[in-house]
Amino acid sequence: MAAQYPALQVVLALLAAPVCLILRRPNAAWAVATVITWISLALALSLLGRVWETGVILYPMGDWAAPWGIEYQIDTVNAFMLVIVTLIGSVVMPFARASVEAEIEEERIYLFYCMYLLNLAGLLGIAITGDVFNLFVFLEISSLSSYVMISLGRDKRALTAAYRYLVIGTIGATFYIIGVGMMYMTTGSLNMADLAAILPAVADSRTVLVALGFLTVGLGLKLALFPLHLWLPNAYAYAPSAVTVFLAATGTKVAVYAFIRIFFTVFGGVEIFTAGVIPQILAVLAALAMIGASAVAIYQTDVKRLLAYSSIAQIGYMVLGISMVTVTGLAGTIVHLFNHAIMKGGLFMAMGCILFKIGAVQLDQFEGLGKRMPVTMAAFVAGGFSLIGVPLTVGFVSKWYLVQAALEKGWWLAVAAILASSLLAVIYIWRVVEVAYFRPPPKGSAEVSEAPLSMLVPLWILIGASYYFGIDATQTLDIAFAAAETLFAPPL
Amino acid sequence: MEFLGLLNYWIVVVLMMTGFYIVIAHNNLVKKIVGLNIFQVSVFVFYITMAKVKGGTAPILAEGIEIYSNPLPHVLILTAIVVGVATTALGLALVVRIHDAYGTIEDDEIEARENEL
Amino acid sequence: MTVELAILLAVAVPFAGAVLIPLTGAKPNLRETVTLVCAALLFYLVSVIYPIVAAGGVPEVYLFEMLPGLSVFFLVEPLGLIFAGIASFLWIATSVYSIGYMRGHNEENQTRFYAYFAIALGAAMGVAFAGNMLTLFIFYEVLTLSTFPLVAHSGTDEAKRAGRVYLGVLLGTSIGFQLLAIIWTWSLTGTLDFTDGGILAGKADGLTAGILLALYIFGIGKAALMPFHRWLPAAMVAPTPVSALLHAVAVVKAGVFTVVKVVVYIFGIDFLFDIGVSEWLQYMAAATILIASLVAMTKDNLKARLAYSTVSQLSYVILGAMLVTDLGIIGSGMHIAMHAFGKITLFFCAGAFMVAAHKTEISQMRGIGHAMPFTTLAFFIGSLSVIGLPPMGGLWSKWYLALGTLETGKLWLLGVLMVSSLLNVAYLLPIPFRGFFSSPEENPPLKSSHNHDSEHDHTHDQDRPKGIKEAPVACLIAIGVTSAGCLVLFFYPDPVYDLMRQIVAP
Amino acid sequence: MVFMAVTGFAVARLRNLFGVVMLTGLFSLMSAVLYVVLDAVDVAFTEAAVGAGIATVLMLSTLALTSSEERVSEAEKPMWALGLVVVTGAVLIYGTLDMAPFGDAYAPIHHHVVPRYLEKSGQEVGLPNVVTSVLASYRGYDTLGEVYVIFTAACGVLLIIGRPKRGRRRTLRMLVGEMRHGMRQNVILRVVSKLLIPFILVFALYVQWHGDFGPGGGFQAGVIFAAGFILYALIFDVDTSRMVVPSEVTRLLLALGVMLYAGVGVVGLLRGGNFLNYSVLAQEQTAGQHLGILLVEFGVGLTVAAAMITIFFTFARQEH
Repeated sequence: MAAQYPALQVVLALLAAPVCLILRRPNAAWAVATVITWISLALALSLLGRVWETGVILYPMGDWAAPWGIEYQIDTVNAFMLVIVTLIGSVVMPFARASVEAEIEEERIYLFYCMYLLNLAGLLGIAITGDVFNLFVFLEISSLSSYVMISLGRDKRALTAAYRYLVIGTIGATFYIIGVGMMYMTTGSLNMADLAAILPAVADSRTVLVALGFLTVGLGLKLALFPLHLWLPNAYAYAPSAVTVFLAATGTKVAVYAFIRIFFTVFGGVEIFTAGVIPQILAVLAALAMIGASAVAIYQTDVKRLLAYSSIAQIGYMVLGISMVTVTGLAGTIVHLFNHAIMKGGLFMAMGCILFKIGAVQLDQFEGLGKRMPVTMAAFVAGGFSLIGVPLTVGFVSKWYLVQAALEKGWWLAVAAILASSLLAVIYIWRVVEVAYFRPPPKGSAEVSEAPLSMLVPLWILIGASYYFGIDATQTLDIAFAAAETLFAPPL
Repeated sequence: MEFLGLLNYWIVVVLMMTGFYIVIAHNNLVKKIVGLNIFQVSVFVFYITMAKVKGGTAPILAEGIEIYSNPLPHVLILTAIVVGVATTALGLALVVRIHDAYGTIEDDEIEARENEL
Repeated sequence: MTVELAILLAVAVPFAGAVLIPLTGAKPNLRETVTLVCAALLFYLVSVIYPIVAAGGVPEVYLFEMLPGLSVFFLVEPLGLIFAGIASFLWIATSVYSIGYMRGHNEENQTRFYAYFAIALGAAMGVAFAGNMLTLFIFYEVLTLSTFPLVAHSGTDEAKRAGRVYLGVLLGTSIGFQLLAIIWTWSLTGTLDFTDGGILAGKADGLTAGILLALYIFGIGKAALMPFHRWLPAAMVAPTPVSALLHAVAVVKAGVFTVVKVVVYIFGIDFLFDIGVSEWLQYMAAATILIASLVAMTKDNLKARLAYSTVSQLSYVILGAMLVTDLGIIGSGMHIAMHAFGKITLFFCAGAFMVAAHKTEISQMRGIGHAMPFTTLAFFIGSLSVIGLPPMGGLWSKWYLALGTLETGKLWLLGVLMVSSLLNVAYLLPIPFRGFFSSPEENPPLKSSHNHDSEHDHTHDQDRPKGIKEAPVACLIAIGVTSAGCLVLFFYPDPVYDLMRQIVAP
Repeated sequence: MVFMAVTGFAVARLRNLFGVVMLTGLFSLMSAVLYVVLDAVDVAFTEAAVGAGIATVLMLSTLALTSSEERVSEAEKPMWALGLVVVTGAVLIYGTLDMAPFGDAYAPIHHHVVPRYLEKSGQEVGLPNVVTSVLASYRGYDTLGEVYVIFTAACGVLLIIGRPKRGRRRTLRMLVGEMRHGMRQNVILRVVSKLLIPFILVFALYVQWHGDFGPGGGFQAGVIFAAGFILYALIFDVDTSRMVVPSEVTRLLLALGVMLYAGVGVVGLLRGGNFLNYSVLAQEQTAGQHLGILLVEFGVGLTVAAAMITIFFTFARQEH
């Protein structure tokens, strides 16, 4: 049965989605979604363990060997991604129950969980597949369900945010498809490993170059690479809390993964990526994202939006690591995928708790929150430290390796950008801290108590994890370095 | 001669860009969706065009026929068409809700109203 | 008790205290007992470690591996022990003082104050015992963050602004420069362990080492080398025990301690001397010494004057370290200790003036010696020690620093030390002199003061001109202990000297 | 193709959204014709039904619910957009320069993977229609994903506009409504369509089962089936047609369809093959493949039909 885990990883969530549709009961749907997510986490962990011991797992769908059929190719990189996605999902689900009940009408909740399961399956499908077109199909499943989930926010701006995301996301997907078409045209294949083997022979083709460009822009739109990030702030700010937590922690991460996969596995043997101008462009955009988005974050009055801009900056870190094209840089990116997922997940969960109790996350509503919701605000401050990159947090670990990678390359401006962005993070986190702790609660405000335990416990699990993996980062870093080395290894 | 061989692709590119232009330049939300549609259909045409083999027939196996056109892009595009209509349906559903909430489907008017919030 | 356990407990006890204090927050007496017990216990633990290190031992405690190949561990060497000894001893004094001050001043949020104070002490212990640069950096940042709530304690706009400057400068320098220097060192050498003779020798060329040194020295914002000194004067809005913590017990001491540590164990004295990149930093330190002294003279607010005095004194330590000679290093290490006792006495006195007489401006303190003779005398003793006059401990550190400058043959640096000492005399001694030898009636009418407290109590003064009494007993005990410390260190500086001797001549 | 370009430009210029939608339908239809010319009969079939049919109807319903005229904005012509489009186009043209000429049988695209499909699928899968073989078997997993995409869309539409707000009064500028009104009056139309609809449904079933041999399959069938219902609803009445297929039933079918597809995959898995391996479903490989494809295609048809009907009725119900 263990041999079938790769298939079950995605199919369980796929099968559970229609079950939710049939059940039509909010609690039952929630239970199904939760159990499936937990099983998926177990599967992902066991896959990671197997990959760690025995190397790449190949799983041809329908027993049609690649490149004729669609094949899963699971190495350390995607096994780690699967763990990240399912882990976040597993923590979000208990949190979601109360939060979703508060924010979405009861008769729509079962459909919401159906959407969540589809989204989960889509993200897992992207992470696990070894076929560029199959990646597109699952990208669409996850994207469509994201649009829907975002549009469910209580604020009416959620609707326009979802619409804009839909338009931009579809443009991105279409660009991606154009790129895939051109690659297929010149190679006759859609399988990643197969493409990697054939592409060097046709590398001087202008078609391949343009294909790479379109893939870059297409995925860049999905992962909100500056300046293609315009959809993200509103989408994160106005989506329901649980959705923001899940998407912020996993959605863009999986897009970053796809980016890495295309560049390093598919185009790994081709000089046009490693020697071309694309890394430099990416590095500049990443640096702009880190500085620009952090600076914009400082001026936000909506704290969820503030965190959304911070996400754009953090994506800058990841792209910076990619653009270095070194093992250390890539390891920094991969470990930051994980680290940022847990810390940003935690921070958005804190927002969810505050929304649950206060009903808004405008900065002036934070007055006196340090006293009124001490547990939640303490979590926010602890997560904020991680965002700044204070030692003993995961943020510190990521930054350490990214700076080290930049030093190895001699990229002084990149070093400066990383450090400057951390300092900007101090400012935007501290604005919130000051309001919450050093201003008295507004007069006449109702006594506010803490959020329910079902929300606080997941919140603290993520915050705790962001310290646990910051204090002992050896496990995550071992995996990240192994993954980075896999990506630089010659294709199978 | 070679350029003639590429002419088909060039027309496809013009089609794609027409759709792309409609998406990004127009204010009307429905028209943006229309633009997306045209953009996507053009990409489909691009795929089908590359699948064609001169002198070939539709890829349905039959006695006596040697040359078939490439079936794989056809399969991919069947998938993509469905993805396209799914996106359209969702986009339009959102437009309906946006109209309810804002009373308009012109992007700049919506933006003006959002800024008032 | 094994020495390893003592080291671990020394770091753990203050943190445990920080947990217990909020739990006992409802009962102030119990809460303060917890603080005092922790402080005493901590000092006892350090005294357990002392004989082993004094005998040449270098006990190590391994904690955990944080990044692959990079662990967090403790290692107690003589310099760290000096720092730990000072900090733990002065915690006792400060705790006693705080009880009198915080109650006398009716401060709010006292539980928070004691809790974060304890965390800061734990962090200071971590800095003192850090076995490598990573461990040191971790506790350095914990120290920064845990002292922020103390600096911004009162929550007024001014306190918040001070807190922002404090955090901005300290985090800015440590993240912007120090962290970069650490990661750079790591990628050059593959280790961050504090090693005799340094780790950079042979791994970095002169230019790289020069840039690295600058990144370290300016990155250690707690050492307050100009132009990154602004946080220290800004932070004087905090309650006086916090000032004591900042200026004497932990914070700035952690800064200059780190500087010496980096010079000795990361660069290595010989290596740094050979490449000669520290010279321009001598100029920077000298400039800071003089400029800060001059600024101090212009300040009428007593705490502000003391703050600039600290900025100046810290650069003595930096100067000593930048001389990279044996005697310079010894002078630096001793100055950390001597200045701590002198400056804490001065701040305690300043706080006592404020609590008892509600006076913050120097111009208001004529004749204060009549009402508060004990405090004013202590202030005099502290001043002598900071200036470096016998019979106070401050003499010795200045003595070795001066010898250090002679060792390098730079007579003009000796001149700087001399001029600075004269400036010290000029800005410190008039305060106790006027306190004793002028009469209160000579005080000019209060106009420059914007301090609400002093305004209020000025009218008070006129009702009852002789109504000023000495500060609360707890304050006086603390003042007595620290000023006695200044004296004792003059007659008995050997423990500090011997430990420093071990560092330069192992 | 040139006609298509002209249509495209017309869409860009035209302000009346009703006309725009009609032209888009036309555009799809023309592309379908083009597909036939280019030997892609299956794709043509689908594009005609989906692009020209369903998508157009959905757009018209949206227009009925919102507004049918694009406001002429006084704002300056977005030059940046034009610039961006020109640059993107130029890059694409640059990319085409190294492409194999149109129809070149020696192009790499026709030589790496595809020959096996053409040469061996006869023995391996046993169906004449290679498109169906690739779709349902070789790349069956993509198709599963695609069914899930449409499933997602249907659920999404239900979530977004599935629950019309009560007590809402609005002026009905109902294009579709008027059209329907006109058609309802037209006896001939009613009679003809009443006769026609059964045939459409039967034709859909034919397309469903015939997909293995000629053009057709689950998608096309599902769409045509749905189109039959939608036609019925347009000509008669949404509520009556809703009674014929209640929402609970479509919802159930929607779920059952995808579960059937995924379930077949799981059965393959349980019988010792990998997921979606149909060969293990029966003693003989081709028989197994045949059975698997039949079931899977049925799942596709079920889901697509149910999804289309769900989406349409959700839109249609908005008017009330």
